[in-house]
Amino acid sequence: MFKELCQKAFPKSLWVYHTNTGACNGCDIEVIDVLTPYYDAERFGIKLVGSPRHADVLLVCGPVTRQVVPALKRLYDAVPDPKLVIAIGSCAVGGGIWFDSYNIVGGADTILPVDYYIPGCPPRPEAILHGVAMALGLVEKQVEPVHLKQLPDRPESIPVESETP
Amino acid sequence: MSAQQLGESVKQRFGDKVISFSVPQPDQLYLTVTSDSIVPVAEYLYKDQGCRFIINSGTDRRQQRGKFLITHFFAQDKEKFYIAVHTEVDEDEPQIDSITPSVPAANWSERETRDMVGVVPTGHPDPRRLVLSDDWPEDLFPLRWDVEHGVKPPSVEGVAPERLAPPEGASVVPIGPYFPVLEEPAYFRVFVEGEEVVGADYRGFYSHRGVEKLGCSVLTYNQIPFIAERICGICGFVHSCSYCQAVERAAGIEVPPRAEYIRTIMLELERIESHTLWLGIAGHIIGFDTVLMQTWRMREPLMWLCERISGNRKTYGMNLVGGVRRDIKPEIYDDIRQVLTDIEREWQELYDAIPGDSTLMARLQGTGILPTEVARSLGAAGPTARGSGLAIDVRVDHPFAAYDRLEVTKCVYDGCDNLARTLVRLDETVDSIKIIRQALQDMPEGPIMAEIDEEIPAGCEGMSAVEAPRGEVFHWVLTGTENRPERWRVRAPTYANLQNVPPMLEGNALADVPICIGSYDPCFSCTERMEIVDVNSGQVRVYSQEEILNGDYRRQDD
Amino acid sequence: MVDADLLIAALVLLVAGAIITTVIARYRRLCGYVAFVTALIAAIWVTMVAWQALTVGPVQARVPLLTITELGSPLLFVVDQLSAVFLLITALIMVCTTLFSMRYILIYERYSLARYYPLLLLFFGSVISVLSVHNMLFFLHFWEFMTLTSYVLVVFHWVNPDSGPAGLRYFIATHVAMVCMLIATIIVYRQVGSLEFAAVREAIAELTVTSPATVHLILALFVVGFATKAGILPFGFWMPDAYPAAPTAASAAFVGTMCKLGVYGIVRFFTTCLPLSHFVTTWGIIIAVLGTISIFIGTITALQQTDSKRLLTFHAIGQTGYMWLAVGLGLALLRISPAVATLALLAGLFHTVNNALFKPLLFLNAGAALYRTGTRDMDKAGGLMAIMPVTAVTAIIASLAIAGIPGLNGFVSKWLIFQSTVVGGFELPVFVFLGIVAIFISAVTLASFLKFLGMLFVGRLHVSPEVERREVPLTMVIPQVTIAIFCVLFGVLPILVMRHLYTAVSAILPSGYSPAFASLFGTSPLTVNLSLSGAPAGAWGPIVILVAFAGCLALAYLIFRMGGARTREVPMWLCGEEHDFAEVRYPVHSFLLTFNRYFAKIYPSIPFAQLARPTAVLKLLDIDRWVYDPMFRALRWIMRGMSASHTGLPQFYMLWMIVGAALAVIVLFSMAGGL
Amino acid sequence: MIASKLKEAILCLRPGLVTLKYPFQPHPPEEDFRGYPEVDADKCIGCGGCAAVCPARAIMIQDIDQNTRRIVRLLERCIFCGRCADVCPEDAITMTKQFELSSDMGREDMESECQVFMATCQRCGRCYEPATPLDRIMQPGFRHDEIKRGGQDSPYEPVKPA
Amino acid sequence: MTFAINIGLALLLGPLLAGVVRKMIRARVHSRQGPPIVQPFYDLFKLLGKEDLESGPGLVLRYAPMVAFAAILAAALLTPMGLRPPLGGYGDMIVFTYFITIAVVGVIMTGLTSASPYSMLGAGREIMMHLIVEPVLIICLVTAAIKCGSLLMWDMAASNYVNGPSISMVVAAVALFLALQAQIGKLPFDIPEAETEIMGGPFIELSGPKLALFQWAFFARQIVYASVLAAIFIPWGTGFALPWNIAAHLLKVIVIILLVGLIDVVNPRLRIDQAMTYFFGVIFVALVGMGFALIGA
Repeated sequence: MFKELCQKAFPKSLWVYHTNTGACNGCDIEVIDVLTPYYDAERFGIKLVGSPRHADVLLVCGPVTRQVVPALKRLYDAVPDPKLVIAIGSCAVGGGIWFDSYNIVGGADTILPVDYYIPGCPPRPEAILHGVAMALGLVEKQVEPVHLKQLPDRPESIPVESETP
Repeated sequence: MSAQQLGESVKQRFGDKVISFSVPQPDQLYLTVTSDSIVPVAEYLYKDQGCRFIINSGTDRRQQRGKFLITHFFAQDKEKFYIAVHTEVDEDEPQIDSITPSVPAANWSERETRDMVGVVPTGHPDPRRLVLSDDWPEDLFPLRWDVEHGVKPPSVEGVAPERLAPPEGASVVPIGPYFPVLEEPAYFRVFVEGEEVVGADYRGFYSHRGVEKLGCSVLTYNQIPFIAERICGICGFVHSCSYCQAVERAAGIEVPPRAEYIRTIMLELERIESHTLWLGIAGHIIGFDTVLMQTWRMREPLMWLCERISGNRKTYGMNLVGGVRRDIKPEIYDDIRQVLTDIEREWQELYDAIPGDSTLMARLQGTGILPTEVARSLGAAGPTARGSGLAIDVRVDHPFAAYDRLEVTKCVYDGCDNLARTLVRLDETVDSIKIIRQALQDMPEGPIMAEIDEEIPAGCEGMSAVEAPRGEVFHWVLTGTENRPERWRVRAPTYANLQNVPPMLEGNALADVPICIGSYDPCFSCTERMEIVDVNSGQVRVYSQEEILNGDYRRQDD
Repeated sequence: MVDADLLIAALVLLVAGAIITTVIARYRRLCGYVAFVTALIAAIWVTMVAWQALTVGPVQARVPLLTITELGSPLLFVVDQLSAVFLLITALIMVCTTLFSMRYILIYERYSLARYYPLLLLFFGSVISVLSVHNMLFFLHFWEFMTLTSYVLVVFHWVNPDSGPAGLRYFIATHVAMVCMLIATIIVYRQVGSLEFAAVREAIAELTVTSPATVHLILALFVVGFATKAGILPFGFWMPDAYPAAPTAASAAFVGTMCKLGVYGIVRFFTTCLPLSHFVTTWGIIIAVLGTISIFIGTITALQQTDSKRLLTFHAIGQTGYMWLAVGLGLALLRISPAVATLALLAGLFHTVNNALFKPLLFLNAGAALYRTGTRDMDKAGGLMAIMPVTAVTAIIASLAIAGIPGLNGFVSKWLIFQSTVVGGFELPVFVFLGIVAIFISAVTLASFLKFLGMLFVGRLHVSPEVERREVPLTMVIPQVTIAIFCVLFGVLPILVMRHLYTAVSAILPSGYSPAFASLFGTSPLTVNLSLSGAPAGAWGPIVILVAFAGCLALAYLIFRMGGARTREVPMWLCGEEHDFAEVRYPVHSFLLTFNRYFAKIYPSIPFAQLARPTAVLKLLDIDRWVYDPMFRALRWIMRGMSASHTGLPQFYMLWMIVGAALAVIVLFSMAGGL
Repeated sequence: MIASKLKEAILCLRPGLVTLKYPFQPHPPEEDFRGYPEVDADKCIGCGGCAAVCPARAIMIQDIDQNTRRIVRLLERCIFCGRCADVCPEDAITMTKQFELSSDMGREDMESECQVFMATCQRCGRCYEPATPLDRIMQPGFRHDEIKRGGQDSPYEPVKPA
Repeated sequence: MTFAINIGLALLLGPLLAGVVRKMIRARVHSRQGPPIVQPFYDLFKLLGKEDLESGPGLVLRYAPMVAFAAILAAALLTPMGLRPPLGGYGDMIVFTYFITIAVVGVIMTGLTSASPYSMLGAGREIMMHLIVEPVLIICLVTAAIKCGSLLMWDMAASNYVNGPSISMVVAAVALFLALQAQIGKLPFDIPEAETEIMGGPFIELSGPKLALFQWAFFARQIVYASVLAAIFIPWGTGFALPWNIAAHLLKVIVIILLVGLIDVVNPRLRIDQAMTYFFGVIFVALVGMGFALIGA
């Protein structure tokens, strides 16, 4: 019974360790912005912690550069289970504008198992809150793959059935 | 003496060692000297003429001329011009005399040039690798034209980086790469005895993303402003603005005055954003979260305002070569004024509260002392320099955009400590509000984008500096074919400021280290945009304070 | 029924053991067994005598061993309750240190054991003798004998460059003190012509009327003498050098017995040899203040040490200060408040007993660490819990005991001391301030021992690769565990110990002086309900509180297990980069450096060491060279010769004793002759 | 000191509670916000101008056959600069105000594809007149077959989830 | 029943009040909405269910959190919380202070065992803070003891209630309040933990249930310290009839904790040397109070 209680408490208290893997600071600043009065993520029990040992969530901003890869792996290992990894910003989602640079490994998911993706450059604080709320099950996902097709005989587009994950 | 006079004086002094000099615009002096005379010329400029070293750059011109082009950039602040000293070295013998022994500020950039294009600075006091990652191959120089931009060498396990050992009796406290108050990865090895810092060592370049390579190999002139903007997420506009100005200078494009005013307004808005942000972070660093919350609450309407003007809260995407993409619509003027008035009122209250707050003063006053002479020799920039009594401000010294038509005050304090740097930023914010008000009032009507009919010719060069919230941002563009620059060199202010950190940390309490580092408002992503990490050598490079300072500076009181 | 003859038998046995161990010194292991068995048997006999004295009443030898008629001084062994308490401690320490020595001393491969075991046994013999004579002359004789034997033990490790100067400093300091006591004795003897304690009392009683200044002089000389031995600052300056220099087992023996004799001497002298007068009050306050100075300086300085044994030695100074504070308080209030005086003396004695348990234990712990790692520098070794769990656990017990953590013995005595300072403060407010210093320093002690534990025992293993990764041998573990058990036992059942100590205290005070035990400490067998003047003043019920604490622990455990968390081993988090542990290990001197800076100069470097500076007087003042060195060389030469021939060394010291005695006798004679 | 602290506290209390109710109440962005770039497939003529100017090279072109041109957009790289919308000659791309793009699927959700029927206008680079001459020169690097999902060929092993 | 009251107050009121401070004080000064009041409980329960990472030798590290937790509870059992403390007859103020010390020892041992440079720094700072703050508590309690002639905490509370306020007690109360901030680890004196300097100091290596125990112990510690201040130095309400004395005590505790929360939120963290200088001053104030008590004022 107590075990269930402890599990239930998990989404109500997400302690966040914020990681920059080579980002430009834009996302980092918006992540901090989410904690400030107008957005106040602490409403959802979210707070920033200083040691990965205390963290439940790893927020990854930025494209993963070669130099941070070992540190990032160690960091992931230092977070106790259960843990979430959220990639914030286009860079962390898919490498962003840097995806093919020589020193970039790619998005966060090339190194870590990422649970949630929040694209944007940088994502608005609301977008980050939306992603977090989605992780908490408060809101629905709003994106899906789009497949449009013009047909030679029928110029109006019809959506192709979307691929199911 | 003016740029022309200086050029002549150099020519006279060094005779045929000076191959040529030109002054395309009164604020730009290009010198070409032989490779054996680079050190005396640099010494003459730095020591005799009082010029400030900015950065150097290496360009692979083997395709065009069979040589590497090394360029040292200096600024003559009193006479308001920039100097580029070109030197060519043979491709068979990629070596150049190091100027670091005479110009300490050149330390990092010379090593960076070695890492990136493989031109070795001979006689460099600390010839270790600077930028590339630990497992990057030693003989692969990313900025050479024949190296593909997307080359990804295999990873190497177990590369043991070479690090500076702590002094006897001290232990190492690693600050970073992941440290809560460093928003970005950077690795300071702080040597402590008890709580006192007795030395420091820095390994950075975790955020090196290879911007310059992308700019020179994949992107076109008008794609680069967007990537330049993403050099730094806080002061991105500064970079795109500086880049565009450099290209405009190189191509001789006249930017419409309205676009200049818009750039000015955005730069100043960005400065306010950045300084409020910094104040909040500084408060957070010393555990004063209320400061963080309240300053960021003040800042938020400004972010909304920027979103309204530019379509995004940050990385506005406004700049293109030749002007700006979006106009500031007259109906927003009043909103801007309103937001500024609100910020000014609250900022003034904050300003009044700080001197009475003894606990806050206790943390800021007398900590993180950076003496004026160190700041000068290591080329500090921006509020860091101005907090140490160096009156340099690009907006006044080398006016750009619309600043020559606006009233700008240099905010200089000579306290040299964290408090001085704080006060500089507080003052500048107030000043920025005044500048924006004035700019809004004076803003002329007209187009916002220059008409560009011809392609940009290859082989032209342009220098441009912009005063970022953290100091002087410097861009140099050498135009090329295929609608992209042949070389685009960026210097961010933190690049210079960061070299000042280890000497400043010494003697402070460990508890003050975060706020000391924070007081520079370091932006590692700016600094590390183009440094590359050498993956194959199996070695990490670090620099000690002595190495950085070339052994000629010690704290007086020890 | 046993009597003091058994005590004499024990002494004889010890001397015999000394001779045998000298003879068989070449058989290093056998030598240890012999010493241990001798010590064990002697300890059992001493314990029997002491126990009887404590429970039944004073035990006296039937006939004096020796009588010097001219001085009217029979060598009569008497064990009263006070002596018994100290004898019991001595017996325990004797067994534990000899057992510990068996393996420990083998690390000194190149040193002859003829300079170790015989002297150790003789040292214990002299301690026992000092504790059981009631005659000033023999008291001083045995005192001197103890000094000499311990001196040789201090310089045992003579190759060590610190050893010689440390020994010299010890030798000179204690002999200056000896001279002081001798002078005082002479003055007393001139007054009454006898050196029995009772006679001394009469002499001083006379002097209080005729010449108060002389009384002050006598008291001052004795206090200096005892303070020097006990290590009370500023007279105990030799201690921080001498104790670490000796083999650790010997250091443990010193700190468990010799150091405590300073307290014994004070209590004995001021209660038995001194009439109740305002002198006692004055000197009580002086003693308490001296004690507090030692507490403060000793412990604060301990906090700055990086050498484990040196750290412990400074704590020995500090802890002795506690005893002096309590004893001084008790003496100061003797004329004012019998209840508080009894309480304070009892507290002082209890702390002495406790200290004689955990302090030697700490030395043994440090010795075990030294045995295993070969270094006393806490920067070079650490995290030994991983390889020496038993030692580490006993070290934790001892450290927490000395820091006064409830449930262990140190707490009870510190609690009593603190109670008595507060209650005594109602009479003499200065004691409240001394008490505040004491309790503050109690926290400093804790800090210091957390550093000791944190650096040496708990934490990550940090030793040089050649160190053997296992627990120390059983003969070294057993003594540590034994003493640790006593520490816990005395902590949990303080009231039982206190009953016996009460007997000792009330016996040395005038009969009917002390209030009844029950009126002081309540009637409960488990709880100390301290009540003075009727109202409850304080309470400590270890059993009840510890049961409650255990309950809380159980609750904590339940909560801990509640979520069913799994465990996983991970490397240390160092912000992402990899580091060598040796590089990021926090050095000992850095620990608490900010605090230590405030008190950096509190323990002045001793001018003694700086004497040899000016070249002109260098040779003259270089006592090392022209006094000590030749003497030491001669000594060494003799020792070598003797150990080579397997004989003679104890006798040599017997000779010293006889010469000393003769000297004293001559002096006294000449004085008796009306010089 | 106490006075200044009290003053600070009062200063801080003055603005009152400013927290927005988002995500329980919408908080739409400002008028010209550059959010999700929406493509009107009907208007698209497949000229590829968007792909040519995209700084992030997130838009890629692939000619499947003579008649069909496939335009793939990878939102995972998009930096929302709006250059594609600027240069689109048919205004087929609009920057919407949609910013709630979070996903738990990553790339799968981030892809959008548009197949354009090119019957009348194959190789249509000619139809497209870029905004400035600077954009005129065609670059390598926006062709699907050149970039693909470039950048994902990491030399490092990813961490496996427990 | 008093057992249940004391333990219950410490275990439940502690986190609850922390939640109230976070929402009503901290968030309000930050102009934001703040977390739910029961957020500390969410945090604790979540931590209890998380993985327990071990980075050093196990024995001490495993039990130190439990010992600290139990020690605070034991101290709570010795503290008067409106009623005679359940174990008041078995331990006096010295026992109380030593149990508080055991909790500190638990923290320090954790730091020392973790052996990371940050935790060692944190442990060192914790010790130094303890060294410099503990005397204030002791001197203040001794002042009360001198006033009432007994070291039992309930006697002090009762006697101060009967005798009414005096100069010495007021000075002592002020000194204790000045030290309270440090005793319960709030800004400007959260130096040992210093999240932004040494990342939680002694707790940097702890995760899951160990961290939960420490956090819970600290929440309880707030109540214990506030109760000492409220019961002994502000004895108003102690003599009321049964439900009312507890209510009065609760009211005092809540006011104290809220005040502490307010100070917490308008101060930056001081450096350890600055804190020590400050506390030398506070000790002096406390000694003045004791001086008054000794001369009977």
